[in-house]
Parts: sequence; structure tokens; C-alpha cells
Amino acid sequence: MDSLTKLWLSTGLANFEIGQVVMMLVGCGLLYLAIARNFEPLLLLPMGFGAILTNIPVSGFSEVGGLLHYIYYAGIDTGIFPLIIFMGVGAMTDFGALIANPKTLLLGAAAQFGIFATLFGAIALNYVPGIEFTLKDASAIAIIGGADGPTAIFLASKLAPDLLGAIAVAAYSYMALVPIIQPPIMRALTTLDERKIEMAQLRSVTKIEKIIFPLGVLLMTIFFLPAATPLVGMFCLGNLMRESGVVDRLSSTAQNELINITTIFLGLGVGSKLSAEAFLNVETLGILGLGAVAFSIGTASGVIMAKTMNKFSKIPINPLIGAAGVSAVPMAARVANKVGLEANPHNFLLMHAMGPNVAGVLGSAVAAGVLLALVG
Amino acid sequence: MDSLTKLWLSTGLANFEIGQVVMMLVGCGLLYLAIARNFEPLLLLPMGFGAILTNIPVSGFSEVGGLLHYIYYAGIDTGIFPLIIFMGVGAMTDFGALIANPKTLLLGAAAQFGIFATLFGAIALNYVPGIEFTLKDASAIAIIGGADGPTAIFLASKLAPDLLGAIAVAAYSYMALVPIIQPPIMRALTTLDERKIEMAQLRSVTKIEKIIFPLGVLLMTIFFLPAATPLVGMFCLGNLMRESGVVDRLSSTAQNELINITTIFLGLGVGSKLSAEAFLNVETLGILGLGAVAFSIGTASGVIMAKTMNKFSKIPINPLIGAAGVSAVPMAARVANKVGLEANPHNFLLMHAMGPNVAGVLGSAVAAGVLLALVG
Amino acid sequence: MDSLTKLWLSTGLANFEIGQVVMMLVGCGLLYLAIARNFEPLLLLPMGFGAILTNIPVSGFSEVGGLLHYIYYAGIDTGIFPLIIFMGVGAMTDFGALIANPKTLLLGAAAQFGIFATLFGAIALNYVPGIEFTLKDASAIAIIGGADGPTAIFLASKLAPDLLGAIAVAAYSYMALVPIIQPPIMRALTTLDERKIEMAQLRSVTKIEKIIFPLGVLLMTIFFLPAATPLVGMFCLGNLMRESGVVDRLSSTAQNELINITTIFLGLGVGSKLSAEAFLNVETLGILGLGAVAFSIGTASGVIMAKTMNKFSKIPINPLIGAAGVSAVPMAARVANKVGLEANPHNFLLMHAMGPNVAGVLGSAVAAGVLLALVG
Amino acid sequence: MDNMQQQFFEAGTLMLAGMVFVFVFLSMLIIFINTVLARLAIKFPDPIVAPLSRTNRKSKSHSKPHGEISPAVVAAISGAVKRYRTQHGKDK
Amino acid sequence: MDNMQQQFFEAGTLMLAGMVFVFVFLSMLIIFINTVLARLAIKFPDPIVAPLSRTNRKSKSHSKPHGEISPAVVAAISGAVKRYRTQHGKDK
Amino acid sequence: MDNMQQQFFEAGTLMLAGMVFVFVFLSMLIIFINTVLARLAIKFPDPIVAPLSRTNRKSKSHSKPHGEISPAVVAAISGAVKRYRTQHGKDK
Ligand code: NA
Ligand code: NA
Ligand code: NA
Repeated sequence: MDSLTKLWLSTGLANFEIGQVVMMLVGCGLLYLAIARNFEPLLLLPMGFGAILTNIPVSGFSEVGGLLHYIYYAGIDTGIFPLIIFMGVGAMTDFGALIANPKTLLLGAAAQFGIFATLFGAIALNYVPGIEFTLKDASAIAIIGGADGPTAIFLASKLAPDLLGAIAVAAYSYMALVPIIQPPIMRALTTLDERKIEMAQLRSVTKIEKIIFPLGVLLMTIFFLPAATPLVGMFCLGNLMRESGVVDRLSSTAQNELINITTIFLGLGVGSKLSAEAFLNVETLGILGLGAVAFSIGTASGVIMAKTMNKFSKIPINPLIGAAGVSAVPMAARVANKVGLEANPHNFLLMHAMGPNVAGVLGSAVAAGVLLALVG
Repeated sequence: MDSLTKLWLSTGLANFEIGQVVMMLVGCGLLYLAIARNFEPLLLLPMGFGAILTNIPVSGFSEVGGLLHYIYYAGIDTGIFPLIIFMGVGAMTDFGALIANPKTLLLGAAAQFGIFATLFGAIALNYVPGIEFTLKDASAIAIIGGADGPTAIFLASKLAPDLLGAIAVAAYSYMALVPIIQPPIMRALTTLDERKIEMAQLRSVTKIEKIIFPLGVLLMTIFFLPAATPLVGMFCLGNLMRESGVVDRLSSTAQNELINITTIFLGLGVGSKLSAEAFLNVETLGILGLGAVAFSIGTASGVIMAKTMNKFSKIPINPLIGAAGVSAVPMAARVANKVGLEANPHNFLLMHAMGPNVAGVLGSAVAAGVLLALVG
Repeated sequence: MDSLTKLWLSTGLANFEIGQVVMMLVGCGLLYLAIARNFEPLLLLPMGFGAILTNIPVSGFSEVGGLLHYIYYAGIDTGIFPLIIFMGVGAMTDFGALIANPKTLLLGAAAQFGIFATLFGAIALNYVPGIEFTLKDASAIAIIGGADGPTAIFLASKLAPDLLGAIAVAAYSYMALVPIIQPPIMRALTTLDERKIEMAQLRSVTKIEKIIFPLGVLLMTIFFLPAATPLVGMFCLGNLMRESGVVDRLSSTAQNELINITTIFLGLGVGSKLSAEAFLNVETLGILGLGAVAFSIGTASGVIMAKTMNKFSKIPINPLIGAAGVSAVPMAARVANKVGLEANPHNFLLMHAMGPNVAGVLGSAVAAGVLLALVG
Repeated sequence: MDNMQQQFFEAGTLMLAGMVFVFVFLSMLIIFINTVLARLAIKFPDPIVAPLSRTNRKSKSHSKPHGEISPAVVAAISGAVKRYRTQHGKDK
Repeated sequence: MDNMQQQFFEAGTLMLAGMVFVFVFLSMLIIFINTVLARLAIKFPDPIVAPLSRTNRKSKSHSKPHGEISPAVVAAISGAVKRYRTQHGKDK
Repeated sequence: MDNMQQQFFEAGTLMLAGMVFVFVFLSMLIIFINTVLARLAIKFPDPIVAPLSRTNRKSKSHSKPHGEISPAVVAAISGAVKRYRTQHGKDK
């Protein structure tokens, strides 16, 4: 009977703490969002699963010797996993639309106001009892407004590892919610006539431009913001592998097997930070609230910037494409296209929105670099 | 001439020990089984090769700084490699047949008697001079009866790393021998009439069942046996990636590139434990003997359980499918199918045997968890 | 304004050292060679990029905590990456032409004279002020003459890590230059009549020969040169996976995803050794000069050996295939074929040159082993 | 000998506890399947064109009628061609 | 409260510095595209059969006329067949 | 200078030892091929339909007669289609 007692004492039922149960439900919630709602499933599925695993009593998944412990410290604490993902995303990104219409870079810049306004908001939340965000915490939270998963994880792992779980949950959830969050804001800030604006077809971009572009971006980052070079550098490496055309083997691997393998482990590792102590507190609510604010402000700034540019530009610019400046590639660009089609069935904005969309990725990597340089 | 002397002193010929030579022959034997006999070549080929490499004099493959040293300590000592393999196996497993006929879970349970009987046998072997198995050793050996490679390697790496080589050799060899070991036992324990029994076609299983099943398995493991959650958890993650249908990229990578890469290194790492000191002793003979016993008892218990169920069930159950409960997926199910066809050319048992077959995987993971919880 | 000052002080512009600028230009030069000239792009592209990244001021890519630091110490300092590459190359190599015409092994042996002559030359360079090569340095430099990338990186990481960058640059650059370096030497050392020689069709090689061959090579390496077993062993493992035909999954992964992933990181890691201190000195010029000498001598020895063999052999041997003995698979074999076609439009030497070509790989791995055993 | 008896006792206990546990655990899974899953299956049946359900999700954008040569097939073949060329290009 | 003021001041500075920096940085990229890249595009235009340029590089060795069934297609299909067989062979 | 002489001597020895070793080693490989492998080739010749031998092993379950369109080809193409759809679905 001794054995049965020992077996009973080793069961989860005998060892559960309430916080663990709640966090498992959070994990199940993430799985639900991933599977039933198709919310960024590539990250939320392994992340939700990791959240469940890390909260299993007795099993020690995230303690020394546990699988999630190894994954977190080898891949996320070092920053390696988000950087590999970023390389893969670079290899998937086509900068053609951006090069053909470089002014859209300004839209990608404007949308980053979501980040810095949120930073301000996070500090303001310190008035709420129970919330105490340092400037580092606030910066890590603010990057949710960048709408770029790997950037958010990278920055959070450097500035506020304790908030990493909540930040990643917020970032990916809101990225999945882009089709719901953005349209009302876009409609509220534009007139029907503006939404109907058709844009001129983009010029074709030569191979040499696409090859030199990532190198130019890297060079400028080196000159002005070395703190952003891990993110921007790996992104540009991926993009250069893609566009150079001489290492298609490597480019294809970076876009497929390597990013897939890394995504599985990144998700598990991020999920391992979803422990009760780190997640079940007022701060998490604050982060989730701020995330929604960040996305909304980012969307609004992008649209307003586009409206302004349209007023001063000879060539018409549909303000809707400004919303794509938050990144969330390629979802935000699709949303711009969809809202445009509603107003004018002949209005295909997808390609035009891809410009601000990828500009937003660069913009938030630059913003992350600024935060790292000034706060990190 | 000094140089030539130095060169001679650095040759293998000048440094061989007899044990190393013998172990290299063992390695060659494994390669022979893998290549000429097609015995589980995916693991036995790299494992045999690793056995050769680790026994090369002077070269230091398994010493600090050597390749196999890194592989072993990074991937096997930590348990990471078998868990990744298990995730891939989960992504390859279709639980449809099991969900359609859940009673077959009892067959998967019964076949685990092979494990616990072997545990008893391993302790009994302590009467033999030269053999001294602790309870940990005995548990690690017993898991061979689970007929599941990654589970055996995972448990052995935790409970008895010194026996890891011998246990892995035994586990994979007997898994390859399933088509030879099982049929006589199956025929001896069943009547011709029983073997002729045709089974009703399985009902179709809905998507939602397949998605919720791995979560239910994980939940129950969490409740009752957290010690088994590394194995069961990664298995269920793989299966959920497969069935959810929203992360086909990840599921495909887990089933292909990731499991292939891991298999190469797992084999090499396991092979690195095949050193003369660890392998060339009476204990290894004991382990090989116990392995055969374990498989036979497991097969027999499965068949007897199926016979019993057939007597009390309204719906006929062919006792042959009980043998598939040892796991050894999908070989054991194919054997059941083949023996059934011999008795009745219209008797296609393959799908029915897949139920107990995958149940056996769960059963041995649970058994491994019990052993870890009570002995580990 | 404090913030702006801090931001300015964190820019690259405020922190550049002249050496870093020059090394970035070197990195750009490598990218140019890779992309515009198609010089071994699979390695030179990530390597050139790594050279740029490692020289970014402030960012600390190659310091503790930086990405390139992790990559270098996990994969190159340990020797793991070149060994994985070598396994993949083994899985890509078909020894059929060599087995069908084993005499060509002598050509692969002769071409290694390029290595040992360069060793002598490297020591002679010590007369030049500013150059001080130890015997270890000289050995690591000499291996450039082996015209085999992973072998050179592996040996350099063991014997002269400080020279690794320069050695890798030289090795891959000259490998890419094979079609320019070799033909004049080949023409100078042969008569038109010799170049016109057509060779008899190769016999077909059986499966069993191809399976046993890598095992025989490994066995002989174990007997006579254990120091070469890491390189030769992994190469033979890859080749055995290929030829055994029972683990096509693993062989395919070794030839594709695994080698691609490793190549990206190997290139980045090697590039991280291209720092100003390590590269911008007279020694690098010496290494680049010696590399050219090594290739030329290797080519010449191969051709002369083939001429000699042709004189004493009953079956005619075209001396051009001797040049392929330097390895640089499959470029050198293609060059032999091309120069042969110039002399005689019906002269297809490609398959015949593949024999010495792969023999050269074995030859330089053996030479590397000798150097490791005597100098390491 | 005493020691052996002790070990046998422990092994026996393990055997008993283990088999009981395995059976109880897998039996509970049976109950889980027969209750929870069965109810779910009724509540959320697969869409009627069940065998195609897995494809449906993905083919939203490929909704041209089958029967004639679908553009997806053409695309797949040309994709295979591209993949083939990439893989059989230069290697080392 | 003093502390909060201090924090707000820092956050405000960050916001200002950050937005200025982001705009300046991306504006310089616009200049880069409009000058350097534009000049490069004129100096090194894509080959005339631009849409095929990516394929050209690889198909050097497959220069048979298209239009009839190319051997590459045959090879690709047989490659796909081989891949299919490999992947659907024995697994675990 | 003494030191240089010493180094030249060592380098010379290395050259000699190395080249001898490389030649001896590869010559022994020639002997290995001419004896062991040659004998093995005679004792275990490839099956008569040699070019198909590699396929044989795997096609046990695909033993339908070739010549007409094999179901494996159909399966491979549909596999390629599925793969294509999967890969060209949503990415990031
Ligand atoms: Na963004
Ligand atoms: Na089992
Ligand atoms: Na060579």
C-alpha cells in the first residue's frame, strides 16, 4: 500500500495549486483560439500547449533538467529563436511593392506611434495600485504595438523576461484580431470618397534593386542604430538569400524547415513563461488593455498619415493602406484590401498595402532598436 | 623517423584493446541487421555506426570535446531527443481506429504485463552470479517489453544510463523481430475458429473527437501521473498538431525533417553508450534474454485478454488483435493482419489491430510514468 | 536632449574603428563574389554577411551573449558543423566511378602534394618580417591545398582558430577559382595528343561494393589514422546512409535540410572570425598567396602523376583527369571534362574525372588526419 | 537472501501497482471516449462532405469546379518542376 | 508623485526621440531608394525577358524548347513519384 | 636562423611522412577494392533487373504492372497538389 500512497502523492490531483489550474485553462484558451478561431495558430498552438505543460505540478518541465527549461534558456533567453524566425520572415518577404512606392515607408513610420504612445500609457498605468512598470517593462509592453511577433519576443526577452508570456499572448492575439480591430477605426477616420480612391499600378522593380535594398537597410542600421542590428541583420540576411538567387537551397530551408522547427520550440518556450506567478496579476490585465490601445493607435496614426499624404501628393493615395503600416504581415494588407473593396468593387489595394506592411516590419525593428539603445 | 614512430603510435593498430575490437564487431553486427535484414534500420544503422566510432582508440569520440560526447549530453542525457522523436511519432499517429473501438484500450493495457513481469524477472536474475540489477536497472530493462523505442531510451537515460546501450539494442532488435516472435505465440494461444473471426467495420470518427482525444489523454496524465507527462505530453502535442489541421506546416516538419535529423543523432548518441565496459558482461546477456521474455509475455497477455473479451462481448473480437497491444507500431498490427489472413483469406484485421497498437504506445508511456514515479 | 546624445553615442557612426570599416568592405567583397560572380555562394554569402555583422560596433555580435558568439562556440569550436556538412557531402557522393577505376586513387594521392608543399612554403614565409607561422599555423594553412571546405574549417578550428577566417576565405575563393586556375596549368603540362586521349567506358559497380566501400575506408582509417576518423567517419556514415538504401529518409535529410541549416550557421560562424585584428595583417596576404600556390602545385602534381601512369598503363589514361585529384567536387571534374572537350570534341572525361575527384576528398581528409596526429 | 526477498517484494508491489494503474488509466480513457468524445461527436458532426473536410479549409481560394484540369494541379506540377530544378542544381 | 513625474518625463522623451528617429531613419531609406537604387536600376536593368530571368539562371542545362512536354516535367513527376514512395513507406 | 633550420627540417619531415602516408593509405584502398570488393561483387551480383533494384524494395506494395498510368503516379501528383496547397497557404 506504501506504493499506492507514493503513487497518489505523485499524482497531479494531490499537488495542484489553484494558480496552475487557472493557467492551464489559459493554455486551453489559447489552444481554442488557435484551433477553433484560427488565431495565429502557428505560434498560439505550441504556446498554449507549453502553458499547459509548464503548469503541471510535480513534473518540473520548466525546472533545471526539464525540457521547457532547456528550450527557454537555449533559444529564447539567448535571443536565438526569434532571430532565426526573423531570418525566415526576411526570406519570405518581397520588398518589391515598397521599392516601387518608397513613400509608403512614411506610413510604416507613422504606425509606430502606437508603440511610443503605449509606452506612455504603460507608465501612466503605474497610478493603478498593484501595477508597477519600470521603464524597461513599459518598453517591452509598448512593442506589442509593433504588431510583429518575433520582435516583441526578442525585446521582451531582453528587457522584461518576466512579462514575456503576457506580452507574447497579447501580441499574437491582437495580431490575429487585426481583421476585427482595424476596420471600424479605418472607416471612422476616412470618408467614403477616400476609401474609393484607386491607386496607380506599381512600376516593376529590377533584380538589382531587390538585392541591394536589404544591404542598404543593414548599412543604415549599422550607421545609425547598431542596437537594432540583430533583428534587422538577420531579417536582411534572409531577404538577401531570397533575392540574390544564388542560394535558393538556403533560402528555401530558411522559409520552411528551419522556421518550422524553430516555431515549434519558440512557442513551447514562450508558453513556459506562462506561470501563475508571472501571469495571474493585475499587470497582465494592464498589458492586455495596453495591447488593444497600441494596435488602435498604430492603425489610426497610419491612416491619418496616409490621409495627410494624400492631400499633399500629386499621385492619389488611398488612406486605407496606412493601416497596413502596423505590420501584422500579410493580414493588415489584406484587411486594407477588403475594406477598400467594400467601398469600391474595382479597388484592389493588396499590392499597394504590402508596401506599408513590410515598412511596418522595418519600422518596429527600428523602434525596438531605439528602445534597446535607450532603455536596455 | 621520429615522425614515423609518432605516426605509428597514433595508429589504431598500436592502441587497440580487445574489448574495443569486439564492440566494433557488435557495431558491424547492428549494421548488418539494419542493412541486410532491414531490422529497424532508421535507428540501428546510425546506432551501429556510433558503436564503431565510440570504440575507436585514440580518437576520443565520446570524451570531452568529441562529437558523440556532445550529442549524448545535449540530446540523450537531457531527454530531448527521445521526446522530439515522440512528438514526431505523435504527429504520425492516427487514433481513429482506437476512438472507433475504445475497448481495444484494454488490450493495450494487458500487453503491458510484459513490462512488469520482466521487472520481476530482472530481479530474479540477481541470483545469477555477476548480475546485480538494482530496482532502477530492473525498471529500465523491463520497459523493453513496452516495444517502444523512444520510451525505452527515455526511461533508460533517466534510470540506468549505463545500461542504455544494451537496452536500446534489445528494444529495437526485438521490435524488428516481432514478425518472428509473435506468430507462434499467437497460434499457440488461439483456436483456428478464433483466428477466423471477422470483425465489424469500424464507425467513422469525427474531426472533433480526434482533436479532443490527445487533450483528454494529456489531461488524465496530468491528473493521475505527472511523471509520464514529458512522454505523453510531447506525443499529444504532435498528435494535436496533426489533427487540429491549422498547423500543417509544423506537423509535416515534425513528421519529416525534425524527426529525421533527431533520429540520426539519437542513433549516434545511443551507439556511443556501446562501450566494452558497459556492454561486454553477463548483464547484457541477461538483458537480451529478458527482452525476448518481455515480448513473449506481452504478446501472450494481449492475446489472452482479447480471448477473454471475445467471450464476454456481444460484438466478436478476434483474439489476434490482442498481440498488437505491445505497440511496435505498425509492425505488430501488420503481423496480426497476416496471421488472420492465413486462417481466413477474407479476414482483414489491419485497421482493427491499429486500435490496440496505438493503445500499446499509450500503455507503455503510462507504465514508464509509473516506474519513474515509484522508482525514479 | 540627453536622450539624443545617448542615441548618438550608441550609433555606429560615433563608434566606428577604421579596421571594422575595412572588414565590412571585405564582407561586401565576399558577398559580391558570391552573388555577382557565383563564387561558392552557399558558403561565401552567409560568411560575407557574418563578416559584416561581427564588425558592427557596439552591437556585440561576437561577444558573450551575441548570436555569432553562440554559433561559433556551439558549432565551429566544437567541430560539429563541419562534421555535419561532411556527413551530408558523404550522402551526396557517389563512389561508383572510383570503385570502377581504383587506380585513380593514386591521382587523388598525388594532388595532396599541394598541401605538404604549401606547409613547407608557409614555414619559408617566416623569413618575411611580420609573419610568424608556427607549425600548427602552417599545417592549418596548408590544408587549403586540399580544396575541401569542411576539412579546412575543421582543421583550422583545431590547429589555428585565429587564422580560421583567412583560411576559409582563401579555401572557398580558390575553390571557386578552379575553372580559372587549373586550365592553363593543365595545358602547360600536357601535349595536345595526351589531352585527346579517350578513356574506356567504366564498368558498372554493384550495390554491395558501394555499401562495403565506406565501411572499408572507415576500417582502414581506424587502423592507420584514428586522428582522421571524425572527418572520415562522418563522411562514411553519410555515404553508407546513401548506399545502404534502407534509410532513404535520413539520407535525404542529411543531403538537404540538415546540410542547408548547418551551412547557414557555418557561414555565419566562420564570418564571425573575420575581425580586423585577425584578418588585417601581413599573414593574411601570406595565406592568400600560399593558397594560390597550393592549388597550382596540387593541380600540377595530379596531372604529372596521371601522365606518368599513362606511360606505364596498358589502358590509356588522359592526364587531364589528374587535375581533378585536388577535390573541389564537382568543379574540378567539370574543368577536366571541359579542357578535354576543347582538344577532342568526342572526349567526355566527366565520369572518369569523378574518380580522382572523390579520391581527392579522401586524400585531403587523410592528409588532415596526418597533420592532426603529428602537429595537433 | 533477505535482501533478495525484499527486492522481490518490491518488484511484486511494483508489478501489482503498475498493472492496476495501467488498467485503471486506460479504462478511464474508455469512459472518456464513450462519454465526452461521443457527446462531442454528436454535437459537432463533421460537415456532410466529410471526406473532403480536410481539403475544404485550404481550398477556399481554389474553389473552381473540379472535373476539368484544375489550375491547382498545373501549379502543383510546375511547383514540382521548380523544386526539381532547384534540388538538382549545384550542390556542394 | 515626484517619481511619477520623472517617469512621465522619461517616457515623453522616449516617445519624442523614438518617433523622430523612426521617421528620420525611414525617410533616409526613401532617399536611398530614390537615389542609389533608382540609379542602379537604370544602370543594371533586368534582361529583356525579365519575367523569365529567375528561371533562366537555373535552366541553362534544360534549354530544350518548351511547348512540347519537357523532359524536366517528366523528371519532376518521376521525382515526385519517388518522393511519394519514400515518404509513404515505413515510417517509425 | 637555427630556429628556422629546425622548422624547415620539421616541415620537410612532415612533407615526407605525409606524402608517404597518403600514398600508402590510398594504395591500400586500391588493394581493398581489387580484392575484397571485387570478390564481393562476384559473390553478390546485383539482381538481373539491376536498374530497377533500388525501386524493387519499396514497390512491394505497388506491384501493379507498369506501362499504363500507375496509381502511384496519380498519388504522387495528388500528393504534389496537396503539398502545393499547404505551402502556398498562410505563412507567417
Ligand atoms: Na510594425
Ligand atoms: Na507498448
Ligand atoms: Na582534396
